Amino acid sequence: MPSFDPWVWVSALLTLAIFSFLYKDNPFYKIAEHIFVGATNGYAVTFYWHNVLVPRLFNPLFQGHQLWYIIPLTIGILYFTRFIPKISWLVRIPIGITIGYFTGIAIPAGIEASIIKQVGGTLLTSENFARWNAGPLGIVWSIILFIGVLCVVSYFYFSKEHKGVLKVTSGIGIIFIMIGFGAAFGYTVMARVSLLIGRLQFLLGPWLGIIR
Amino acid sequence: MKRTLPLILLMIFGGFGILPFFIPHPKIQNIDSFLRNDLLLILYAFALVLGLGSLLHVHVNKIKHRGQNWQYSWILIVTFIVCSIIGLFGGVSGTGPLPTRIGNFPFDIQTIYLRVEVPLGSTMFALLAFFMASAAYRAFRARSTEATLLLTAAFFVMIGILPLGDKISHHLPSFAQWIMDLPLVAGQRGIIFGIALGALATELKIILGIERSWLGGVE
Amino acid sequence: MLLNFLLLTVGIAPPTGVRAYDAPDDGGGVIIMEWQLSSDDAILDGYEIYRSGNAQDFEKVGYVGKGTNSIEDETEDGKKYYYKVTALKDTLRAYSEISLPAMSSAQWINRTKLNVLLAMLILGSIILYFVFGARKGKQLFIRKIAGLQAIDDAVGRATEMGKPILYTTGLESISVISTIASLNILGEVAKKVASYNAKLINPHFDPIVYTVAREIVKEAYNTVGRPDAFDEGSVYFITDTQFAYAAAVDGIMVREKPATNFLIGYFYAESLIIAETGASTGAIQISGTDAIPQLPFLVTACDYTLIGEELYAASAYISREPLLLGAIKGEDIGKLIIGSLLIIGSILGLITKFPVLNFFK
Amino acid sequence: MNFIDRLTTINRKIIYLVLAIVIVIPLIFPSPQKVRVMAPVEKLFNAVDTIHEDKALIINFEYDPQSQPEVEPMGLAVLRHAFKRRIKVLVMSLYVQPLGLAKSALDQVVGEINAESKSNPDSIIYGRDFVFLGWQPGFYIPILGMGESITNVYKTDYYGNKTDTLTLMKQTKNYNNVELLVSLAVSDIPIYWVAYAQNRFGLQVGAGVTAVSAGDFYPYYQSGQFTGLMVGMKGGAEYEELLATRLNIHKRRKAGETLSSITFAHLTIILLIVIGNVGFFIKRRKR
Repeated sequence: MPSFDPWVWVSALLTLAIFSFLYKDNPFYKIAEHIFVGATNGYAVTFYWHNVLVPRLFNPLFQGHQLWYIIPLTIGILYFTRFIPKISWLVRIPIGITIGYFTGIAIPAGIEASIIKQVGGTLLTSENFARWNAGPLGIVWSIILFIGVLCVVSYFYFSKEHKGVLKVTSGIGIIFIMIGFGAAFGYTVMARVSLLIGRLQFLLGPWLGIIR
Repeated sequence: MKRTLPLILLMIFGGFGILPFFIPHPKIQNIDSFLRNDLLLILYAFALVLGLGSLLHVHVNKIKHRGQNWQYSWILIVTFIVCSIIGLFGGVSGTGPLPTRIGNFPFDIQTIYLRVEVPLGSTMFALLAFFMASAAYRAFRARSTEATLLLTAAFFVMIGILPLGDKISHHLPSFAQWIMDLPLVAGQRGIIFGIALGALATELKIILGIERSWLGGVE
Repeated sequence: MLLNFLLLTVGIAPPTGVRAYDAPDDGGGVIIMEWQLSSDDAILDGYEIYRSGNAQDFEKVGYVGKGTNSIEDETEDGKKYYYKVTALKDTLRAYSEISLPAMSSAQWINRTKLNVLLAMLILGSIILYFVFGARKGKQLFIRKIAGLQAIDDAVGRATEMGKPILYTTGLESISVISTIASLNILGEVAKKVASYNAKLINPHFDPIVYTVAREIVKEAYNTVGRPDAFDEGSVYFITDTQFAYAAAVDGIMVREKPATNFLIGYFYAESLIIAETGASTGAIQISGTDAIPQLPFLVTACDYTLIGEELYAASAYISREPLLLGAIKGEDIGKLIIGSLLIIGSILGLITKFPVLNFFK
Repeated sequence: MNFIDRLTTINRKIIYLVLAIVIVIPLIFPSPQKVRVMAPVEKLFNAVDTIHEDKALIINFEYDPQSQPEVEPMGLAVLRHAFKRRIKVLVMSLYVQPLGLAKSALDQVVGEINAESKSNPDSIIYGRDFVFLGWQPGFYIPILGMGESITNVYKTDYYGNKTDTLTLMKQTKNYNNVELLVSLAVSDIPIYWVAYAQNRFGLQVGAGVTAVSAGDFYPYYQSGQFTGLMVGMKGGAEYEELLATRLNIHKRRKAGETLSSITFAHLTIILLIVIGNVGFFIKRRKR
């Protein structure tokens, strides 16, 4: 029993407009795509205003009379000097502050999460053997992982020609990389297919009423 | 002055970013939370508004100069204006001054999100399943030993993670899980080390003012 | 019944070994209280924690279930606190002795993060040593990336067949590393195209990247000494929306039938659409990206793929640009350090009882 | 046009049609699939199941319309689990786009439970059992800020109420009062929770991700940085299975229903790769 809710029909028609790209790039697809960008940004503006600019800046400044909020306000306004040629260099002040702070917090965090903890997870220790909870087999898996990581790192070593030992280790390394890519490939296929199933469930279900 | 002041600010705030990781003392932590929750939060909000400005700027120019597909830019701008008005004046959950329903036909921002944005966004990516299928037939070849290894591992994972794999043999799902737990982790971890070191190099070059491309980022 | 009778007469054993100390490596305001479980722990309801400023009048500040032997108490810095713990069973209580006084305080250095500080200083100084060295003109060796040979052969093949070469720099802006690397390689390809008098097609997604690419290709024709042969139409901007760009590039592949396609830069899901059409036209395809999710598809659809860092190394090899060269050499030493840490750490971890993992927690 | 030529030049539109049919048929004639639960999902389920009643669970909704079909079943499953165990839940997003989907998932699950509940204690009350914090910009600002004070980052919640007036927020000051954070994301955002929140405040992090980024997550799961991982539709189906077997929650299994379609789609794509390669190798030997 097809639905009579106008919104369901709007959603269904927009879905079909996007699917029409499969046949060829056409005006319906272009209209739907531009509606998407417009709606996305219109939705975002709502939250910039209601969640941040009003409660975090205008209220404390104008109602709460906390005058020092003038500082973040003025630095923030400097962003817009970008459109005024004569003083457009001022935009570098807010950019410099934000890039500086976020680069600063990234350095120690990246080292700990992506180097130290990853080394810790690869070391041959009894704790890591037990992590596989496969009993004595855990030792074998840990050793294979250990060798695999070393070989993959050697593949991305650029200061020496891939000859002799380095040729062997990078040869093993590329095998691990390719098996890893294969696994990622398999999961990505599942991901793409799941998204299509989700849309067909909508068209068959809420729109046409063929399935529950 | 035009270059040194921003670079000095960058280095100072870079330091403010690194220190709280190592120094738990409240004197540093309080400065850090002030910077984050008051100064940077508002700067971020302005940057978001600026991003919006440049998007509209591009499309307005497209219309003015009759750029390619300029007619569709009108649709983008009109949709943006309508949605912003509904959102700004209708309120986050349709409780603002602007009425957001006619009879029992709601058009508050959440309904527009669920009925317009969600179908468009998810269908855009659902297309990829079709392109995946045709690429599988026309492009994915076992053209080299690496590609053959890749497709074989993909085959075992694609079957292993499904209930079908479990039916074929109980070892298949655990073999697929083993591929994820071991060779994938070894391959990815090696790549992660490279990316982490590369990121560290880039971040150090930025913070110490060696890499200055962001300064030139002004049209 | 018998159990309760016994309890009433004999009573329950109190917790022992009460110890209170300032929580380490924190911003202050926390005292940690520890004790040995009462020997009757199994039948207890739990433990009550009492605190006092002068070891006389105590007030209850906490309660934990049985089997727990520590608690974190929020306190004022600089004030002395005495603690005691009681084992609790219905109305029966057994008090422990009073702990020595403790005072919470803030620390200026978090010792659990010293390993991160050490790593940051070592890796940082190595990378900077090579970057500054490279800027002072120090000769740094990088091996020729196998992919570069594949690029030369592919350009040669296209010129033999008199067919055009398609080059796309991906979907990211000028500030992204892989876009800059792609532009470096574009310069190299453009030099070969200019010298062999082949035809280059270079469609763009980002207007700023387009302007930079046009200068690079024009410059390539100058360096080869044929400034007049530069064709304005070979480098152009198409669109800045993802799928429209993919559809447009597919159209060029089918119409112009390029013999070689270069897909080098940062890509998203549309790389699949472009690589598929390229493969179906029978062109030789060379890709290079650090967009990990796209690599599996590009490896199977293209004849050669530069994987992640190989792209950075190829662009450094070509451009000899000090900042790039110095960074890659510094990162190589970083990889040596990580490799040796893994080997030495594992040996220590296996042979001795040295708690190696604590350094990597 | 002998068989080989026809084999190697199937029109693209036909392939699209075949894929669509292969997916639609199992949707119209569903056949329930037995789901085998693997370790990463079970670990996440146990982590959520063992949350003490004085601690809260933060669910970070970070999937957007593009990945809604794949990750939403996980969100619904974790919400049903938490509310069934009376675990206190805080919901937030680091970007604006996921907010609408977080709200619709919350409305659905809370509506389901309150429709069946008779008395006040066993229904889900806003402000007591869960709070929808909404969104604040700056990405790292909420991730780090919630380590010191959640109400300082989210001064107002999604609906505009002042957060420090809500009872649940009075007892949930920062990560010390949070036992687990589950990040349901489309990209590698959960890794930022590990790199910034876990490293600095010791927060326990679990993740539910699209299958596209599965490769990025297993190294962080294997090293113990993630206490559990759901990947793609299969991960959602496994969690739904645990909800049914462990807590006999029998709601519509959105993820489980798609498994037979996914199976046929995978078989089709494998077949297409095989056919493509057979044609490719025969042609190459001829040349």
